[in-house]
Amino acid sequence: MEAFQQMLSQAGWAQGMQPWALSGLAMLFAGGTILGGVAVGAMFFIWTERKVAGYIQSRYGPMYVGHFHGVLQSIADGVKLLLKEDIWPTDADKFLFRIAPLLVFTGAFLSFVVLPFGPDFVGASLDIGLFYAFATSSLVVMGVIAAGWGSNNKWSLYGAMRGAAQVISYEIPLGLAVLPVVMSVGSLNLGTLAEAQRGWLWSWHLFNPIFFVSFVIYLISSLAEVNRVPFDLPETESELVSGYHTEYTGMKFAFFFLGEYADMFVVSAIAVSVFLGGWYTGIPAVDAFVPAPLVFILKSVFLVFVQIWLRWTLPRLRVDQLMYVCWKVFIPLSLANLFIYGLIRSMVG
Amino acid sequence: MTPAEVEAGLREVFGDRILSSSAVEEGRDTAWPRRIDVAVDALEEVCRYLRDSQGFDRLLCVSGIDYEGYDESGKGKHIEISRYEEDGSPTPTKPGSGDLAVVYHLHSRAHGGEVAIAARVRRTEPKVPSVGQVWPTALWAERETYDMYGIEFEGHPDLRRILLPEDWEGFPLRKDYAMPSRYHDVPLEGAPLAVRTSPREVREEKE
Amino acid sequence: MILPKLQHAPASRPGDRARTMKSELLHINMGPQHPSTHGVLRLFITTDGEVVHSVTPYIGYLHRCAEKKAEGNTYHQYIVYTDRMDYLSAMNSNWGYCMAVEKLMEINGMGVEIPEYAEYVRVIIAELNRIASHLIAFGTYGLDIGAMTPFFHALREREAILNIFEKVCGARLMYSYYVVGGVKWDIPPDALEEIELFVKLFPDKLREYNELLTTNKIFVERTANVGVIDEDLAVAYGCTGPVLRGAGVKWDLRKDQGYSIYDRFDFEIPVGGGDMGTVGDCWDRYWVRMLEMEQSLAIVEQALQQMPREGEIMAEMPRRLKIPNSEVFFRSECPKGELGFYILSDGGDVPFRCKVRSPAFHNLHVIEEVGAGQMISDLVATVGSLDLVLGEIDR
Amino acid sequence: MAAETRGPRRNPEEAFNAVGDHIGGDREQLLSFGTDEDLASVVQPGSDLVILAQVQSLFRWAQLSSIWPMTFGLACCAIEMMSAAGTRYDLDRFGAGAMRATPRQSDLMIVSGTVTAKMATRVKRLYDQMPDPKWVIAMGSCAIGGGPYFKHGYHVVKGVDMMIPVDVYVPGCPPRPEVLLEGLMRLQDKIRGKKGRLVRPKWIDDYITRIPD
Repeated sequence: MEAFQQMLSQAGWAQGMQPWALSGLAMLFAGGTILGGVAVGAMFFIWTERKVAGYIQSRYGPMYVGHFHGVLQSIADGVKLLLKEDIWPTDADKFLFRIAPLLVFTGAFLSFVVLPFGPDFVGASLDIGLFYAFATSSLVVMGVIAAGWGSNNKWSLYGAMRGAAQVISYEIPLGLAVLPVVMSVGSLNLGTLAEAQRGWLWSWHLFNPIFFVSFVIYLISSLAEVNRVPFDLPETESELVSGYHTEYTGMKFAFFFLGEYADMFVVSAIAVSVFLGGWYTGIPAVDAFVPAPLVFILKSVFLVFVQIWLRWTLPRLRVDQLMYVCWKVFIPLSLANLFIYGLIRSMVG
Repeated sequence: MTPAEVEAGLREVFGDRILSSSAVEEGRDTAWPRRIDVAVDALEEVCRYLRDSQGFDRLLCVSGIDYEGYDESGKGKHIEISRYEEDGSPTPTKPGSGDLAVVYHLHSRAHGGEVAIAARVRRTEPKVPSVGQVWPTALWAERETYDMYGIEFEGHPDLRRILLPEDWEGFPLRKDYAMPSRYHDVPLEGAPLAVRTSPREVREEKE
Repeated sequence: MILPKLQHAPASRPGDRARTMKSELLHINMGPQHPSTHGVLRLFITTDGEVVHSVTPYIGYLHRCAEKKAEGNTYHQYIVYTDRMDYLSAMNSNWGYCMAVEKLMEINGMGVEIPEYAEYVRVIIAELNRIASHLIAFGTYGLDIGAMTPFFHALREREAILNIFEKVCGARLMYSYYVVGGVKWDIPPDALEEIELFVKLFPDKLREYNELLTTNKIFVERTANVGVIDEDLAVAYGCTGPVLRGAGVKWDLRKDQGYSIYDRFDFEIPVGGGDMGTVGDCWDRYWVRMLEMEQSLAIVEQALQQMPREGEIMAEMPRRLKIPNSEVFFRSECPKGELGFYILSDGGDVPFRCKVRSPAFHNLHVIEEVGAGQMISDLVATVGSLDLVLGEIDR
Repeated sequence: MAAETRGPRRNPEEAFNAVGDHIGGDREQLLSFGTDEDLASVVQPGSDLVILAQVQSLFRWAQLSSIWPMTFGLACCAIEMMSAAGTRYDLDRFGAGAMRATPRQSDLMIVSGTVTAKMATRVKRLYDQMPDPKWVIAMGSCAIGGGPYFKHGYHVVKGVDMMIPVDVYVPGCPPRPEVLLEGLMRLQDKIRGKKGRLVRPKWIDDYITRIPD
């Protein structure tokens, strides 16, 4: 946002404007850019998902829509979903039913504000950035619960209950996992966290043994956070038909879809800025002439690809096994990790 | 254990309640495996005896038979097996009079023997004791036989139709069954209700 | 990491929890349109949270009057309808019916001698179809557990088998290839070559499947110790095929009854041994299918070696088959279990009565017993491991 | 044009579909495309409204490019439907590979197999639950007209078009996956309103002209 404000203040036509108007305009610009980025990015991820799935399953995936490897497939899907009839079950809770997709999408969208795409490319460089991102991304589960309850469908209800239990549980290891890094850097600002990894490749947090354990816990927990296989229990297609969004049609369903993929990017981007060196390439000489956002986005896209890859390879866990992994494996492990790191720090200094 | 030994054993225990076994004439067995007809009231006891004493631990199949129109002389005259009823109700024009029968095919894992037990009942009073207590798998098989032939299995805990809808009329595998032309608002024969065509295609066809 | 064995919630009694909290069981219809019921099976389940209290299967949504059709079609014509019962292994169903009719002719002294060449063709094609059927079972089981990719890989290899079938008889799914007295067409030489190639390449693919799914930790955790059908239960409920063998019972009609020329081949009967959990759990049933594919492959390989280069494909048969009063009950080992045909003839050219003993019908019955007390996810896993084909259950 | 085809709706909130679920009446305007004649009456040559035609063709393109079928297998044909979605035939190339388990999110119902009396009401209900615009492919002889079970099939509905309107009939018992793909392309033609490029390559025309009368 600051970057926008700066750009605007230099632009000729905005010279005479009041500072509050200027900052409001910058806010609008930043919001619009992020919104557009989220939508386009999510569509791109949907297309990627179908192509990667096709590759893994020795198929082609979308080929004809848009003439080159189905590049316009997601746009066609989006326009089509926009045109679909809007149905809601007679006995549905209309308010919840309507607000649920918005909650899911908003939750994913809000987190984008703090993602540091580069030293200057950040919507809002909040000091509590990481905290904020976790907080907003758990708004998603509110949407899931609202959708499941509001649909008045038993399968949806199951999906919602599973989603609630799962996301609330996995928030804990997710938060605990990044704490050692936060302790080390001494900041919750995502930009600062990324900044701390400047330099050669081995200065990335990933290559610290303690932080590596954190990274693994974070990566797996984030899969549960965004309801991806092997933790896609809220929408298990083979058990709960489509889970919490069974009753959703058209655009409302599209919001769930976009929200899910945007969320995938958010958790990947947080992992990149906390563990994978943010916008740094790992070679100082290269950093000078490679645009920072490009590096950051490429790294995040790679992590998204990993999530897609896992989805098309792994089966899915059962509910109780999912809870077991969280409460009896990850939480003790991350606590121990945190404790050991604290111990080392206090001893070494 | 050969079927003949099984039969001999059965005759010893149940006497004349074993009605007949498949005829062995001029060295030719007309049934495979050997089929033993038993009196209806002895059926459950016979089955229990076969399971406990003869080791027939597996019930393979329960089949109903409608003997209406069965030609004992071996000519195999053609029977009209189904008709559509105009008013939609499956009432036969000429009710049949042949017997109904239930055949149980048993198998023993212990000695590998196979045998068929049959019970023949009147069409007017199709009641057979259930063997669901002997082999649990009979529960579904008997439900199917009831569904298709209307043979009532006494002592069956849950005798409902299994394949057809619960309110289906008639027993379709009886030889005098007439096919219904509709089931509630589902037409089972007739012309399509609606075919969706776009005006453009209609126009193309006209040209 | 070792995941816990599922502790089932104790069955709640109505008065039990009423004091503290008003709660009731949830009734849900699973199907007839549900992704994991493999067709149009409807399971009426009563649940307490995630735990299933009772399962009641409702079948008949695909009841296609096959037994009535038998009474209106000649012995030869009815072969077409046996295709459509177990549509995943139509060759085996064809064969079972043809052997039943041949047996019926035999006991009436009209026995036909199936040419040796035709017997080999029958065995090869039937075993290939068994592999094709098990491939679908493997793939859809992956889908039930949540892994999409194995399904597509299984379809890929299945297409290779369907290619062979297409060369042999021109059809992909409904073959009507077996006729009473032999087979309908000869195997073209290039199809034989393709079979040889398939036999050579398929073990690699099997290894790939095992890496992808069988030994996957999550898959094992989801299927081991789940849906245990032990020997007593399997026998009492008339289960056959991989369900019975998964329970540890060494019973296979190909060996124990020894029909056709199966005594000439050297093959094993795989049984469930509880490698990952209890004997008779979902994983055992699944694993038996995987092993059976190997055994089928071995049979095909041996048959290809022993097979005479050429020969008659069909015995002399009367065009209009009329069989005197007699009856037969003949079973054969199909991929799903023992497929039996009970045929009653009365001298005409149509069977007076033809009852089909479908293996999946009896295999499904056991779900009433096994399903209760499981979690919903486990119920899906158990239903999937039974490898149901609704066309055969409902006929 | 919407008002003519669908009848006036006083209160959009009070619109119901056949199974009694609410439908958003406001969106009906968007959905009712009408026919080319309707469009021609609106878009006069030289009119400023010509952009509408472009928008409409965009809508049609989107709809035909992303036909999501329902995971709905009835009988034997379902296996061929799975094969069509599978590795060799890959329905996903046409954008039609996203099989949805719930009718709410699907555009296309492939009636793949025999419809029985017991199932017919369910098929109808599923069709009613699908949101407009929706299409139906009757796959296989059984769905078209009872197929091999026509004669003694006391429990078989002789054609799914007795219950629901069918757009494309795909014959065969069962149809090969290629035929299903062809059916899908025919459906795309139908949505497009004219024969597409994929359906008839130029060499077919050349071939036809070379055939002597």
